[in-house]
Amino acid sequence: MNIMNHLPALIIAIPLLGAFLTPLISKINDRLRNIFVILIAGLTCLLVFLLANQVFTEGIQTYVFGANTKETLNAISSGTPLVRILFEVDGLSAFMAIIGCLLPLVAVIYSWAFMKDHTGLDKYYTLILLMTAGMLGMMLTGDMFNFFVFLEITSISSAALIAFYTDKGKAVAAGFKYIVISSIGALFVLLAVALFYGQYDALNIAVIANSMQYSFLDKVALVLLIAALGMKSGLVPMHMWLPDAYGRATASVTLALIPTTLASLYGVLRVSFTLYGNNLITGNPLKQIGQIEIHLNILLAIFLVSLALITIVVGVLMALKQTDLKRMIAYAAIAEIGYMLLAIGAALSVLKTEVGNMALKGGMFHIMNDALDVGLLFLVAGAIYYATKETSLNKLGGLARNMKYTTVFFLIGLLAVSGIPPMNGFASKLLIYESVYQVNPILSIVAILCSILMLAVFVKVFHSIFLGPKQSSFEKVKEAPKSMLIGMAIIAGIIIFFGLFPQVIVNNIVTPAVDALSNPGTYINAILTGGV
Amino acid sequence: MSGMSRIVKTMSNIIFPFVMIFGLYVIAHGHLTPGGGFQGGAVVASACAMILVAYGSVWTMKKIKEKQLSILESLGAIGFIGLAFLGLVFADKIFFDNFIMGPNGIGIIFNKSAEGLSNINTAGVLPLMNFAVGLKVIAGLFAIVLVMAYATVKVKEVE
Amino acid sequence: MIQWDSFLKTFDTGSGLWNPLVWATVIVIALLIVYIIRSFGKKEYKEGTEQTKPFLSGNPEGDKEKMHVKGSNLYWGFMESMKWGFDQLTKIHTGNVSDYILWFVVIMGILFIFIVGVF
Amino acid sequence: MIYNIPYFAVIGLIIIGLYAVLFKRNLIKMVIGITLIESGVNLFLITLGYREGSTAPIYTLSPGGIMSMPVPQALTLTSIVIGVAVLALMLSFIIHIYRHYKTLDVGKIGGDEE
Repeated sequence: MNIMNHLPALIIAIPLLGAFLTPLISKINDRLRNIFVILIAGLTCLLVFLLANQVFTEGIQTYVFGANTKETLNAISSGTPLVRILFEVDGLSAFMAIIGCLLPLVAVIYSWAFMKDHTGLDKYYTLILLMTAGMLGMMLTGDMFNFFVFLEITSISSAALIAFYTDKGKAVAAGFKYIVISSIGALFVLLAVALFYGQYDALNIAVIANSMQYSFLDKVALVLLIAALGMKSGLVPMHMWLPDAYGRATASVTLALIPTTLASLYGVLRVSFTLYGNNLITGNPLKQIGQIEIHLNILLAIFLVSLALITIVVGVLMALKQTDLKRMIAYAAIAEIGYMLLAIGAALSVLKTEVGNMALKGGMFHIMNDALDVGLLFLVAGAIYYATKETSLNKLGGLARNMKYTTVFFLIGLLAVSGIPPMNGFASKLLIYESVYQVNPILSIVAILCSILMLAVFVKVFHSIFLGPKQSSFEKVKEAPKSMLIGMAIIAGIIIFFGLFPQVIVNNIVTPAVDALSNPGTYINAILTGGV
Repeated sequence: MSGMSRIVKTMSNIIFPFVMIFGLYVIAHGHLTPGGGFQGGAVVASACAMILVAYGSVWTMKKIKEKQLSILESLGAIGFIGLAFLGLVFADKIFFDNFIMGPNGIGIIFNKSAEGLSNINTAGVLPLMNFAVGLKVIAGLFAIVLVMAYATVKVKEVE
Repeated sequence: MIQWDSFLKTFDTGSGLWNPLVWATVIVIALLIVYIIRSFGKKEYKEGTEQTKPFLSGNPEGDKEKMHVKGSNLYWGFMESMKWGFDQLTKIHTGNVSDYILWFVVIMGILFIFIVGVF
Repeated sequence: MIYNIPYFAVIGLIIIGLYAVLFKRNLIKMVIGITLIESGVNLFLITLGYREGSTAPIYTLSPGGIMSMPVPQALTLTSIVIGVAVLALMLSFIIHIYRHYKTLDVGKIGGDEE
């Protein structure tokens, strides 16, 4: 058995096996369980890195469950309607999977000290590993129905994790809201999948994309998919679940929730760029007004860019208003999602040009940077909560005197999230501003203004929490424990590394993802002619 | 929830084994007839739920703990994933492979190829996976019902 | 694999370029200059004397805790002048799940008219 | 026309479900609404699974002819299993919510203010 041939399956299987073994190991010893969970998460990370390396050097990887991959691909290319669970990993999936494995690893390291005093930790770790498996599955799968299943696995486990503090009514209410919106969203995704199956007798993304007719039912399916996945990725005005969920979950859970939101964003990208990729610009124009031909990509671009602008503005303004630290960071996270969609929407309107590629690079790079920056800020918020049992900005103050390392980490996160050089946030935002400016200057101006507001938001937080005279109520506050500091240090290190060497990251990790987005043909051909 | 009247208890005592056997039948014949691990498991779990309703959750909680059920549930899941992993080791070396059947299969007792089509042992790894899923569903569903019934008792006591 | 010399390359943004390493060096040099200027400061500064106390036009200094500007006091003027907008925004965020789903249905309706109806 | 009746039922179920989620204030009724949407989608999947003149692929000794492919049934089953998990989770949340807030009114739980 050569392990390199089975990477896509093992990435899902190992966290799943770990998740079900955790309750049993928990019976033996708590310490052993913590080590075991960290090992499982680390192993998953290692496998994802190996797979990503394979994808970036050798191209698209496919894996069929329970049957010979080559025979199955031959059967598909000869037109046999085959229904098998099929994983297809291209540059985009590998890029997202790197985010999706890294943050849960940090989350479990961070949880060691952070969750030490809680009961029911066996279930907590089981759910975190299940969530990891679910979101990695969403990112790697090549099958629409399978995508729905993993979406539901992720939603259920994350809803249970959000409501982990069952002694607090707010947390349970946030969990309930999250499960309601995710189950309704997922049901509409399932409806779209059923529409595809009824028309094309296929569930495979590549096969559906190849035979896409853009009929009436396909339009309905597009509407359902974009709306449902857009809601799950936190687009304004469907974002309101996000501050509830992010703000009321524990910090380690919030860190692991960020990639699940991004996995839904991945769904939006996969649907609009690959599933409908053949209709974006090459297909027949939908309507002709005078000389101008209107294609699907213009429609999607208008929709995404207008929602992205609203998202940025509302996110930043609401963040400015909040008095609760975690809710504030959650609104900032919404604004960051707006930046990604702004770049991606602008790229859709000028697809396959130099500017479009640059905008896509900026958007994709920003996905990774946002996950890291916002994640670091949430971890710092968790550390502050751990030390003071307080998240309200009106009560905190003068903590820099007691929590030196935490202050430094917060400063790094602050600079990164508001796009100050030389942090990673600046690199991706620079790409976004420059490319979006060439599409439409107004978009870029709004983006820059909101970025300044974002800096103002976090300067306010920094001032009110860390600066100022020593408060008598926080006299005995101690620095966060080691495992939490290690968790924060890992992310801060990656942020600084990305900030200092952005070109390396863009060339080696982001560019394959952008290539995968702008050439849907390679994804389709890997399945349809893959066996030959 | 306290127990119900003697009539209900007696009737559920009589019906319980039949429902149980029907559920186990559905699990065991999952690869031959409509049904399978989940459906059979749901039938068995509903038999357990019937006992729960008849005797009350406090009594049932004394007989079987939710922790034991969750261990059973993990065992079922591990069995399922473990069978999938065994596919990597034997025969064609593919994850989720039916490693008992087929030309390269290791052919133990479950591989008696189709003499009389409706024998249980004709589908290799499928019945085994059905057993694992069945175990998980029985334990999982019963645990859900049990814990919920028990939780509502507590709510009433608080008031 | 990644080449080592690619780490030193300048970040290319299509129509411009940016080198974070140069920036980092500039920041470090600027910090050094600040430190040097700071070391020129007056040496006769003593802690715990009248010199360290803030001068508030002769008024007595208040309690330290009450002097700290808390989170919601910052940008008070901005928030007050933009009150109409913030009020509208706050009104939308009801915290009610039904409203969340209502927005979802509304957006789905707009998209439906946009994609299926018009084009 | 007669073949279209299941599709009307699907649309009706989804709309009734959405109505319950949007306009009912009781949490339990909202959960019922979600279950109704789910049944609608499941019914749609099942309806897709039958092609005219085919037999169900469950007989050991089939009469021959066309057999309909059992994929939609498998999909529906998976969706039902997921639905059970979601339903159980939502109901247990409701139990907890009732313990804390002593109400099932959706407008009175988890507002924006701390």
